[in-house]
Amino acid sequence: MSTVVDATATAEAGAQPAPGVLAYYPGCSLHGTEPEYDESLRAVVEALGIAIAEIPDWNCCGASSAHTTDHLLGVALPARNLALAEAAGFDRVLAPCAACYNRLAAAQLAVAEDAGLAEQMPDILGRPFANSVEVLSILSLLRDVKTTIAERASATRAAPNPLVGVKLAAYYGCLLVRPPELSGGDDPEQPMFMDEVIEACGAEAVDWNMKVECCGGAFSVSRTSSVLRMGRAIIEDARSNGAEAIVVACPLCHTNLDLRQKAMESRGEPRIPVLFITEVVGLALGLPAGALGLKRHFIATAPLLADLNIRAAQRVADEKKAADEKATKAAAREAKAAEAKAAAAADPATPDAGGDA
Amino acid sequence: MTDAHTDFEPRITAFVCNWCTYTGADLAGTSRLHMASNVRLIRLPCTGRIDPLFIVKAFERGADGVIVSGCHPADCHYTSGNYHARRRFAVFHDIMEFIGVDPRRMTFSWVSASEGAKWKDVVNEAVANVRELGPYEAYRALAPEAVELEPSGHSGAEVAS
Amino acid sequence: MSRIGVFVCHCGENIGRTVDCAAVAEALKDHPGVAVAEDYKYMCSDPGQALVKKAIEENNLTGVVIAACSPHMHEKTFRRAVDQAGLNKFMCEMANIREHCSWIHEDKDEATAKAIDIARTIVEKVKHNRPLEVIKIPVTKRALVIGGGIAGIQAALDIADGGHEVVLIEKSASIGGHMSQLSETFPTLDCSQCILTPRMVEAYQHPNIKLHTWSEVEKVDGYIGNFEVTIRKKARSVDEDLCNGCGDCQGVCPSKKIPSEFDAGLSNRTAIYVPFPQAVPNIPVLDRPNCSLFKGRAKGLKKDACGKCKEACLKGAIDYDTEDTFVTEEVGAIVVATGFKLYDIGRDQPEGLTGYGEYGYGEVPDVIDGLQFERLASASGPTAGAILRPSDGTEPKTVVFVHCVGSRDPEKGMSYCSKICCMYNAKHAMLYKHKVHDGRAVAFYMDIRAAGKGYDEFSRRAIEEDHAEYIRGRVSRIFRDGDKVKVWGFDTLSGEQVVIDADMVVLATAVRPQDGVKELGQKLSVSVDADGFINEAHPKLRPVETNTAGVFVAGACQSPRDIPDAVAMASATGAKVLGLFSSDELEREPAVAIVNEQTCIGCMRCELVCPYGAIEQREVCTVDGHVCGHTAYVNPGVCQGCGTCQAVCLSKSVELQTFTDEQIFSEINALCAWE
Amino acid sequence: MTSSTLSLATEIEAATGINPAACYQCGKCSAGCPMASESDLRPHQVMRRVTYGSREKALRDESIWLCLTCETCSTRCPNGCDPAGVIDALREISIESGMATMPRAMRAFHKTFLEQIRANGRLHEVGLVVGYKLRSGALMNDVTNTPGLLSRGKLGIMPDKIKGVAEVKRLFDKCGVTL
Amino acid sequence: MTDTATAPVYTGVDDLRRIARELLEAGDVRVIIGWEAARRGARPVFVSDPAETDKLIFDTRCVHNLVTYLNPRRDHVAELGKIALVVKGCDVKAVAGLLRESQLGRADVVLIGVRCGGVLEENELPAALALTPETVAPRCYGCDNREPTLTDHLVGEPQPEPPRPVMTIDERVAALDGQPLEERWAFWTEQFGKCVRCYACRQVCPLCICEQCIVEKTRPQWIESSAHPRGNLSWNVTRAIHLAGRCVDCGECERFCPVGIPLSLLNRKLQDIVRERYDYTVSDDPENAAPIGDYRLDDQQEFIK
Repeated sequence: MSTVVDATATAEAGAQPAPGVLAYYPGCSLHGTEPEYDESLRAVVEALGIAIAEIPDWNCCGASSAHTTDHLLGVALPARNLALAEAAGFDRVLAPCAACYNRLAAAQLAVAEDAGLAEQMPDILGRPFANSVEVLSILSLLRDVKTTIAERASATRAAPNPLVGVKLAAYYGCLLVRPPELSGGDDPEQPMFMDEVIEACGAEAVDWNMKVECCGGAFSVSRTSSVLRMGRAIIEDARSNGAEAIVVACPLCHTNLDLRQKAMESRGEPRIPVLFITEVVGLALGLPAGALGLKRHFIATAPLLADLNIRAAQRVADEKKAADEKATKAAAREAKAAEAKAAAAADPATPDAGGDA
Repeated sequence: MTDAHTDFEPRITAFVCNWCTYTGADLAGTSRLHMASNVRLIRLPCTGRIDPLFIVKAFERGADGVIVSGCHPADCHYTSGNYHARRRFAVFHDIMEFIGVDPRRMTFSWVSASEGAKWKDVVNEAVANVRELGPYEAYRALAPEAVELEPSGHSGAEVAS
Repeated sequence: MSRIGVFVCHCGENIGRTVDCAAVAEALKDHPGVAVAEDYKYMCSDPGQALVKKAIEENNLTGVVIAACSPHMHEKTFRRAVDQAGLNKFMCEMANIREHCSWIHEDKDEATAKAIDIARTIVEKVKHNRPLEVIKIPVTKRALVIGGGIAGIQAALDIADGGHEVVLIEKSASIGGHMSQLSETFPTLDCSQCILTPRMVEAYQHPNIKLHTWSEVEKVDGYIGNFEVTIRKKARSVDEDLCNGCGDCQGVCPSKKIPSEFDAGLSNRTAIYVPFPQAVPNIPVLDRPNCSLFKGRAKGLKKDACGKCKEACLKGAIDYDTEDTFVTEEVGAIVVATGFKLYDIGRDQPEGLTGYGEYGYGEVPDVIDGLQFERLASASGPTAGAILRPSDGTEPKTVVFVHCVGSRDPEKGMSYCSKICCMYNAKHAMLYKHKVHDGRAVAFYMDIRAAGKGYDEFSRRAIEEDHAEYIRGRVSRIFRDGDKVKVWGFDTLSGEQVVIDADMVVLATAVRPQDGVKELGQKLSVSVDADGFINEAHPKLRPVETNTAGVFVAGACQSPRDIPDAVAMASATGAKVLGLFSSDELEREPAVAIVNEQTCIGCMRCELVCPYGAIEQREVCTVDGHVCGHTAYVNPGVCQGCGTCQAVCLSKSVELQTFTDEQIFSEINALCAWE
Repeated sequence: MTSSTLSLATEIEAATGINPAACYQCGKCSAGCPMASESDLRPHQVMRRVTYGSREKALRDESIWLCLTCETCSTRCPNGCDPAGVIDALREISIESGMATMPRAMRAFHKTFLEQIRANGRLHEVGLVVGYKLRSGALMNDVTNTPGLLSRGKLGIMPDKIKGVAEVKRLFDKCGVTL
Repeated sequence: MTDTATAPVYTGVDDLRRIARELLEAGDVRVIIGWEAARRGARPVFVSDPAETDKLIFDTRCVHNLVTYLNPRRDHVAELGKIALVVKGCDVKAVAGLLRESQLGRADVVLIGVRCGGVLEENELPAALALTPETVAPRCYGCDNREPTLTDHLVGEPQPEPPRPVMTIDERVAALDGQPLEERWAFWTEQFGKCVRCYACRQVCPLCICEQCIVEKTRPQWIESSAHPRGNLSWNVTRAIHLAGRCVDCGECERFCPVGIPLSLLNRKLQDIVRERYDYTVSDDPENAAPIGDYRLDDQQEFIK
């Protein structure tokens, strides 16, 4: 339905975006510590033909610092971005960073539920604000197009889909499922919407226990010790349930599990790569690893990718072998059948010709 | 407006159900809760029995205000009488307001058998509201002649017994 | 012209203090239609009543107004007196000048003026009172008991022993209910079946009890004393008279993998089955949806896929072609005892509940509910009483019992306390410790609610003697961790987080009303509360009656109940029913509505609003008998006198006898006599 | 004392619509709290403090600053109490009433974080880390990581400043947040 | 505006006549009740002779709601034998009303529906059939039943929304609502003051079905029968309330009112009330239960203390 526009374009205020174009709110982390998320996301939406355009002059959502210190500020900062998107004529904002999504959606909810707040806002923001924009998480966006992803992932192509059969642990953390109103209608205790996308990519989403446990989020810098403790539990559970990589949709989770994983090592086990869901989808769609920022990770993704490619190649070979055998068998059967037919025709008294001799 | 009517004693007719509000009013009595003496009760089995005509008639006969009160939702002695009443009252309340009857002259309330104190408040509040609004001259002015304040014996023929 | 007597009571000082009673009487003397008006110190005293009677006779009064206390206080008293004096008692009304006047005002003039108004208003009303006769209704002295659990059995036995016929119907194949599934019972730890089975048999063999199992209520018509109940006897495929309960059919049935309801899914049964060995009656039913023969028929196979049980049955009792049949029973009273079910811990929550994702939706095989533990602990259970965990049949060394799953949880479950869990959890912990001496029993609780004879001692025993570890705190998460079940809890008393690697977890899930109670309630026009439990008529004073006269309620269908409560309630309903049957006729106040067939046009708005289904359409015939229209008809036996019909009648063609339009109209008019 | 604690509960109810009195101390929140093992006041105990006990104790307690607002407690609370919301409210009140005892590291973090936003409209990690280190004194933390971050293009050297900085500053003032 | 406007083409009159003829010839019905052209405008006509079915017309003059002839009070009509009735979308709602209140069996009547895109306010205008903001019946604006479902036959082409009248009923109601209480009171008491108690509103209403109207009831006499402001108010309010959730907005009461009381404003207000409070709009589906006589546990009760 929507046309591909220059995904890097920044919508100018006032200029009406083409219908279906999503406002894009990258948030600071995607501009800073987690550029691979931004890269892979842009690559993926472009490949999927989803048009996005960055909100003009967006500001930081305030993350946890704002709302832990001042409720109003925690609403106002995200609200400004919603107001900007509104002014630029968007009706939906895509916020890939789980923290940003959570703050934007929470602000949207708070203003919708509190008339008083709604009244204050325009004054605080110094601009009109009708709270008319819907906030989308990357997961609900991808879930909506999962059939497309599945088709593209299973399509035969030169380089086979490396993800088939790989065991991935979908890690939601807090911000995508809590408070439950923000969990996109999915079960906040046992969410499946990331698993669904992973399955659509041809990979296998493992059943594990730490899906929605907290990784320590905002304490990454200020209380690293806690983050290590929590991260370790998550990594260990993923590993013990056979996951080959953990998939996240949150830069904070990524920082904590990727950058800090080394520090968590207790028994020097093999490290487990932490991929963004967009990187996974990108691979499934056959986008080059380079375009997905896979090189930027602290836990190297190269070994896993190499392994996957080998497995994929092997798989293709096996399938071909199986197919050939099948074909030969079928041919043989047909020949046999033909013979039998001929025989039957020659001798009408054979029972299977129906006559009761 | 307000002080102009401090000397005026409103006449308020209350239509109450037997099981909750009438009993609640009894409780107000047994608890000796003093309240304004401007309200006269008409006991009915259930708010479900109350026809908007009662209220119209009360105004016709010179009431300055009315109170309609019964069991809280879900408490109805007859399980659903008050639910049906609630709809009729809502429609009546809105249409009367539309033709210019001040809704403050019509008090609707749920008063349970245990809410003697609430009944007292409902009564005093209704009296205060109507006192502030003043006598319902506007309605009385509709009468063919000034409302006669004598008991009207001829209210339909009597049943010979 | 009416001749009304007005009698003003001083009620000692109660009225006299603030109301000038003499003045009231004086004022009423000249009121049109008043023949005599007197005041007296204590109108309700014998001399007071005598005074009223005398006045009636001397002035041959047509109506009486007692200006005194609330009708709720003395209406009966004075109506009796009036009746004795030969005047129809419904010609007497109370003018409430005490609760509604003398007690709530201080200024004597004000109060007196108001008292006069009140008296006048009631006089105007009485002018329009009509002499009425009490309604007499014949009583059919048979009772219907719905539900064959312990409550139903008890009620049925009590009524039957009282000498009246009882029809006992049970939805499932056998009576016994949940109690038959229990292992031992608190607080005495006596074997459930040992005390229940004899009662089941007694009920089955009682000459006054007619038992319909595998049956449900289809339709209920009529009213107190005169119900007509249609019962659906579901096709059993087994002739109850021919069958001798030998069980050969079960032996040969090829479909053996059907989860047993009796064993709460912990064992399997055959398609044709007797739910449990002690079942009453010991006659199997054929579970058609699970029978290969009927599955075949459903698929439209020409030839029957099976027929083994029929071949095996020497009595020829099995017939695959039986249909549901309907029997009608005339009864005078109905006891509802449909019992409870447990909150389903599974992911599918048909009733829009969320279930417990944090507890793995019971999809972890070794997370079970209380009823399943009962079966594990029961000698007649799938493990013959050995505590073995479902996943691998090993003996769990650590068992966690979680209280309040779905109870006291407005967010995900029920806001109410399920009442029995604290006790049966203590029991479970004990039973487990008695069987697995080296085992560890951990219970997570919020509060221990053990009110009842010997109850607290019992739960203390679990802690002090059997050393169950009680931890005060709700569990946050339960998940599978290898072959263990991880339980994350918190001990709010020591303030420590608690993580337990359990082998098995038992969730005490909430007690909920049995399926279909709402529908049954509608058939009986009995209301259910927000949680689906049947509403009693009054929470304190009429705990086993319902708002529909003649329908009573016993056991866990009214709210969570343990066995002693359920039995006590059942016996209470028994007493109520026997009381109802003690006379041949019921007397009712004539507070009923009557339709004026001259003006009724049969729009049936009244039928829509009648809370009791007392109104039906009746055809009107011409003299030569052909139908020329229809009107509404109010069944005086069912009508309870709310008058809602009259308020919605556009042409005022239905009239409530005790609160007629004319009475109310006159009251409204009279109120205009204020100074 | 009682009156003041009462007012704390009511203050919170007024501000957030959450009624702390609805907490029946079941402890499910604390059972699932990822920080419970590190903080001396767990969610259910915070709820208790709010409804009963010293207002000052409640506001001065460091634990309220150890909440990650992961909202596990609020999601699982059987009685809809929303401990996370209450803790948020507590933090705000404690700052207003000058009783905040946020650990140095954390204050430093939040302060720097918000200053960054106020100054640039966006967060600038380098700025954040530098400013944070100066405040917290945790000068050596993450030093090992910094080169890695740079080499992976994860730390822009120049702050990323938006046009509407003035707007954002005004917004801070309007919210009465002074740093 | 007026002169440029052209009359909507209400095709299907031929079908109408054919169906009518066939029904009569087949003896399925004894009489067809429809409209015929009159010297001024149109008027109801009873056709029992197949030959006369060509009299039948349908155009913007056909304002009458013929369902009033099914009103049980008019048993003389019923005596004619089985009836086929020509109905517009609004009229057919009234049939649904009669079915709902079991005043009629669906089999007792044949309904020939005509697709209507609005009629004239006054059917006595000089010939011009054109619908203009000045001439269209305001109630037709926003009609939600231009495709009746209850009918046995439906003739004519689908019709567009009629032109927006100079002032819609909703606008007039809103205007009144905007005024202070005293002025509303003054307005209505003046209007009701004009009432001469001829009860034409009742006689013509297809849903005033009572054999004995409340106003004729004397024991007690709730509503004073003589024409003075007090009784008039009671009467008009009661009439309106009795139609709450039942009125189909066919406008006949107001059209027939000899003194021009704007009854449609009362009726519309009541429609608004039941829609806003109970999300109910009267339709031509007999199954759709009326709001009075029904309830929800969570009905609004903001006006109750």
